[in-house]
Amino acid sequence: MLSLALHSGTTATPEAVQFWFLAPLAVLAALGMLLVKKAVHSALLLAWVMVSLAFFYIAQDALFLGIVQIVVYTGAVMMLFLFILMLVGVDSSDSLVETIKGQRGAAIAAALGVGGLLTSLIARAVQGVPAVGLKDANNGGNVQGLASELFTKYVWAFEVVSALLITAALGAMVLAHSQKIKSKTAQRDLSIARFRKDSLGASAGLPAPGVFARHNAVDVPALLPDGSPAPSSISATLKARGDMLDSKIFELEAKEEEEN
Amino acid sequence: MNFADLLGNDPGWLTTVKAFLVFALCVLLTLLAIWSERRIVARMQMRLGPNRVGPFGLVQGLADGVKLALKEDLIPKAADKIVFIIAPIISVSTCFLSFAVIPMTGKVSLFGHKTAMQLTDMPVGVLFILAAASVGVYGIVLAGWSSGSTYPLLGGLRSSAQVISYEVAMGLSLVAVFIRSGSMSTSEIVAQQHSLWYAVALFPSFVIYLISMVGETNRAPFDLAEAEGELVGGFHTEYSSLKFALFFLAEYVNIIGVSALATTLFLGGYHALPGLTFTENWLGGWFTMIWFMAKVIAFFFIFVWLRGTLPRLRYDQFMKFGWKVLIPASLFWIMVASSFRLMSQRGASKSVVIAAAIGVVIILLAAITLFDRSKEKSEEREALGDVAPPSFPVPQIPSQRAEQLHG
Amino acid sequence: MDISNYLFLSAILFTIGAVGVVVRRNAIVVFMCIELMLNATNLAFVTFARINGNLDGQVASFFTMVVAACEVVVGLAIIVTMFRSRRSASVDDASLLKR
Amino acid sequence: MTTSTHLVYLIALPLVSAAILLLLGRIADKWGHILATLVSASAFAIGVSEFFAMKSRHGDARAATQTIFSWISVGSFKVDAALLLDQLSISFVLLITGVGTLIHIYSIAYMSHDRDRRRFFAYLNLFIAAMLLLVLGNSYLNLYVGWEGVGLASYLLIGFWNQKPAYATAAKKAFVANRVGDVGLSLAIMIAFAQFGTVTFAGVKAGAPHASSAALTAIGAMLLLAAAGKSAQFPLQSWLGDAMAGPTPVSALIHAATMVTAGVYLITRSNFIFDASSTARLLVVIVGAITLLFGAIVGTAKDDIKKALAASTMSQIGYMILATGLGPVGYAFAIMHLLTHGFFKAGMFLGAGSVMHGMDDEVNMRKYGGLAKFMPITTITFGLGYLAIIGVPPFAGFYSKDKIIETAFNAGGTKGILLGGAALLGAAITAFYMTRVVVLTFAGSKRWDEKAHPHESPVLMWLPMAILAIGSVASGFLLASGSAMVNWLAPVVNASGVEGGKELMKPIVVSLLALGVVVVGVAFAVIKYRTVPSVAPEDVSIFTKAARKDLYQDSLNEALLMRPGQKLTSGLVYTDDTLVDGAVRSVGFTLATVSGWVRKLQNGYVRTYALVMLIGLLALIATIWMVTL
Repeated sequence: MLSLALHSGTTATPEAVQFWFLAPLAVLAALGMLLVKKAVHSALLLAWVMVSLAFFYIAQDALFLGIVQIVVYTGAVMMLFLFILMLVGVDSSDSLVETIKGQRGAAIAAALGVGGLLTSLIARAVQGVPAVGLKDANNGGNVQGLASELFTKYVWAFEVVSALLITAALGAMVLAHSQKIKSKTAQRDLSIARFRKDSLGASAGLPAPGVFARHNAVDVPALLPDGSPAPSSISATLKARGDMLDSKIFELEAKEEEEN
Repeated sequence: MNFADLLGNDPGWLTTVKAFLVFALCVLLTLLAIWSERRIVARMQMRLGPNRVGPFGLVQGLADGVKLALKEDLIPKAADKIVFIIAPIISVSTCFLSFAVIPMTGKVSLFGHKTAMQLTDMPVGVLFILAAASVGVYGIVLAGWSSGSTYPLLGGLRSSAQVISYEVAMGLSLVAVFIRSGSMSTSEIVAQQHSLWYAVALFPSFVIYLISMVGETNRAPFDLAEAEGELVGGFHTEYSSLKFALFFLAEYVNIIGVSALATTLFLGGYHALPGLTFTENWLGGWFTMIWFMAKVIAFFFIFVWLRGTLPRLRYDQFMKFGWKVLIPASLFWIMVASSFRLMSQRGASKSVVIAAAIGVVIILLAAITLFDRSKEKSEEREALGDVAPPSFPVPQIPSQRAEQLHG
Repeated sequence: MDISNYLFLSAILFTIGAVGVVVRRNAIVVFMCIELMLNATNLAFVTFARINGNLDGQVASFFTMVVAACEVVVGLAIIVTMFRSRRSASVDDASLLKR
Repeated sequence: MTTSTHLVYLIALPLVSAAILLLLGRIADKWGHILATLVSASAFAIGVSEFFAMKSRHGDARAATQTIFSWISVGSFKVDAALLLDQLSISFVLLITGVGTLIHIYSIAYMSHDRDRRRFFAYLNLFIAAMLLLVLGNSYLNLYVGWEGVGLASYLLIGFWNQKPAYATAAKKAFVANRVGDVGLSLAIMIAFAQFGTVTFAGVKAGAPHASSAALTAIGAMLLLAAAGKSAQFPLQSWLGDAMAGPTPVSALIHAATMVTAGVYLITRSNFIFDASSTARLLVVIVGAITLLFGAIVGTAKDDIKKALAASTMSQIGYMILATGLGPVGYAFAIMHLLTHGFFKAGMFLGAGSVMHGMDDEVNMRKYGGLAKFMPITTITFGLGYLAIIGVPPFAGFYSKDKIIETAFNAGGTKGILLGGAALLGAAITAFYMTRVVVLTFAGSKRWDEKAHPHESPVLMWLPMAILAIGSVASGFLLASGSAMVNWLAPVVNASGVEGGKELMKPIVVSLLALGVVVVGVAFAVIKYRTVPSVAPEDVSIFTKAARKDLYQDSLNEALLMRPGQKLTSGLVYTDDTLVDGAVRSVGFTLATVSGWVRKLQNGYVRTYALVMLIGLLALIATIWMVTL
């Protein structure tokens, strides 16, 4: 049944169902990738397209490639994209307003031209051409078949590609590497530095907020032994937000009286 | 008749039934796992653990689940809503996928059909599991990002970096298995282990896999993604209610999943312990499932044991360990394993193989010794040269005093 | 269903990717669009393999994946470096050569 | 032909010495002049020993050669750096090293107050080396190297005091004038190579009898041009007067005794060419005759003692050139006159230097007068040289010049009478202007400033002068007695033993005639210069004015060569600016304009480039689409 269908260049029904279900979704996802503002959303939509393609591969007797597609593209490449997106913090929305005059119109026109011509070329070239199918080629197993191709006919390319991979890994390391002039200060170094300061006052660390104060809240400064508040005990984040109260009102009354 | 053909003949309804069974098993195991983890850890800490709800507190997990599901579902204002919702779904749906290719029994009959307790058999089954795991990471990363909060983002980043790194080591540890068995199909690998488990034959692979599976599932001592002291709860800090429950479920299903894979690849899967092979025919072959479950549970116990015993690693140490120890060791082992495989394929005599093995071990030991010695030396040099005189008199640091006293 | 539908899908995805490269400004998105184009060609390769009845197309597709992985690694490293120095991932900001 | 192994030291010694002096710099200041003088003296010693060695050999064995290394080997063109010492060369070697050494000694005292004395001696040594290479080279190409070397040394020495712009200009003038001659020499070498396939003297000599007369004439003319340049002959003579800018020893050595005679050497050396081409010979005698009169006339009007002597040098070399043009018999007389002239002219230059030394570098003869009392030795040595040059027997000039006049008369027909007449007239004028120099300088009343304190020069200066004076007395008789010089040189210049032409007059008649005109010249000068104004009178005849201006030679050069040259140059520059550069610039401008348009496409946005790529892809696919239609 399958081979008969293949011979006339068409496919069996389940595959057609899968195709007509996934293909429009894939195209929509691709378009969405183009149009959404957030890069992370783009990445997700692209991941979806890639998973769809993996299904298409599996449907087309390329089981190994299908799985590799998921592992390599979805799992590694797209994850790397997400990772970088988050690492560099470009998670805010992009502006989609075009700044180069005529760029968008020309792009769409050119793309329509390319797409149209490609489609018509394919239609002329392939449509109705009987497909051979991979039944014979995959006879000993798809993985085994690919392996024997890779390690016989394409062994040179394979080796070259392996060299390329190593080079790329090295290149990425070199590019992303930033030379440290001195070694990173570890906890130990910080501790030593604290004790070697001129004053041993800070050697015990900063006081926690609220210590010995009348309020046990994070925005209330700690009181020093002489009763005066220590603004340094409050988190810098709170200070930056402006959520800190004026330190003076937390001074002990006894001190105020003394002064009076 | 191999498994692929056997399963290929399953009618559609049988596959559906099996899928349901696998799903149910996973959920059930999760509930049991939560209960047993709490009980075991409690024992280790001289406590009792949950013992009120049901006999021995067995229903505690279910009760907690119901409570979680009924809690208020919060979505933070800064969150990216769609992704926030999708993330746990991705997480939980991918974690079940790996069970599709795990063979849990030998040939059995189910509703009058000759089949096996395995959903489907693929020539690239193990890779399929890896693929599922790699998609599963999305759940964590997206959860971390979409929360719109710093701690979850950091947790998500850590977690994804960790999972990807350890996936490499894991994948490499599997390569030796592929080379030895000549297949990537789970059922085929299990079948190949009828005489000798790969845990023995490929011991280094087994060790590497054991370590990396803990890293892969973000469990103690590698649970840096949710290190409470640093990141509150990690990627799921902002999650609550059912969505949190889904992550919870996914984590435990993942643990069971990697345990099942370890069982399949290294402990002979559903095969009985050596010497007890006759048990494989009991209950019309269903007894093999008991062997399988026993092994999975044993692995799970190891997880709990580790959690109860080991302190958490520092993140940089952890990554260093993954990239600088596990991966090179795996690569070296793959080379050795494939050499042996080639030798056996070319018909080398046993004595030659053993001699080669001893040679490799000796070279390895020598390399380790030399490396250690040079490391010690350089450390000594650093320790001696690195002390700058303080600007004011301070009490001597104990190690320095010891040095002065001794030499 | 005709097998050439896969090819049409491939052509469409390729075109969308090309438009993305030209239209989007975020370097990472541009990169993703390039990946989409590569994936589209991979689909075509796989389909051709099926039509011709041999595995050469799949091998080509395999190589594409490897090379794409290399490209992504280096490209992202470049983007990170760029971002480090000028706090922006927009490809339009990297237009100093015109001066 | 004898093979020698030590000819090279003749050249190497002074060359190395020059290198040492130049490279060591100020370190050598203290002893540089002594080293240079010793080196020069040792070169002279080698020359003398070579001379006696040569005398002890006979026949063809007298000439010695040494191949130093293989210099050029390109296809059939092979040149060895080789030396040839024959009877002609040894005469020059002795003159160069002998006179050179004397002048070195003289210079030690003369230049003792100069800061750059070491450099001066280095240049002198360089000159000696180059001049020796010139006369020792066995091929035209080797000669050419020496030729250029002496040109360089001459340039450096004329411009030795180049802090004065006029001196630097004089050096440049000499260099440029020499360059014109050098072009002639290089052309001659090229023609010779094209014609004979070799540039060695022996090779060319062997080929000359079979060559076409046109080629020989061309080579001869070109060689004559070279000789005219180097020897300050008409029409390239203008540089010599200005060359007196150099220190006086330089004038004595280079611009009187040796370098300027290189032209004579060249023609003599190339006797086989000139023997075979009567046209070339005719050109030579014309140039010689014109120059001997020209120099003599100019000499009558010069008030600068050195320039007067320079004009005299020009005139005397004119005699030599005239002699070389007279065929095989003339060469020996030319060389003989060259040698005697080397003695007496060098002596007179040194005398002039001595006078200048005593008169605070005053060169204007009108400011001298009556110096005989203050400088007796200089007066005597100068006087002996004077007697030699005007040709009073038995002084040297009488023997050499008399023979030339005689040979000129014997050239035959109208040509002989014209040439002889010119030579005789030249002798009369020579007597006139030389007497003028002597009278103005040493006789008469004092015309110098009160500040001047004329005094005799130190021994290091007058000793060379004395030796040269002895030479100017004795050399003529020694060289002429028993036709010693003629016989000595015969193997080189007159191997076939050609006799002189039919005698027009008896030799004794010619001698008496010459003596007669000399007496007339001397008498005329003595009468005319009994009283001399210390400032040159302005209301003089047109001839005097012309003579003072070198017979308008410079103006002529300017009008005929410089102005048209400048016009041509400016025209060429204009053409280059407008046509060539215009074309280039317009190409550049067009490109720049087009680039300006195209540049707009390069907006720096990578997305635009990607768009262009996309459009390119579109074009590609469209092409495929249409092709497969």
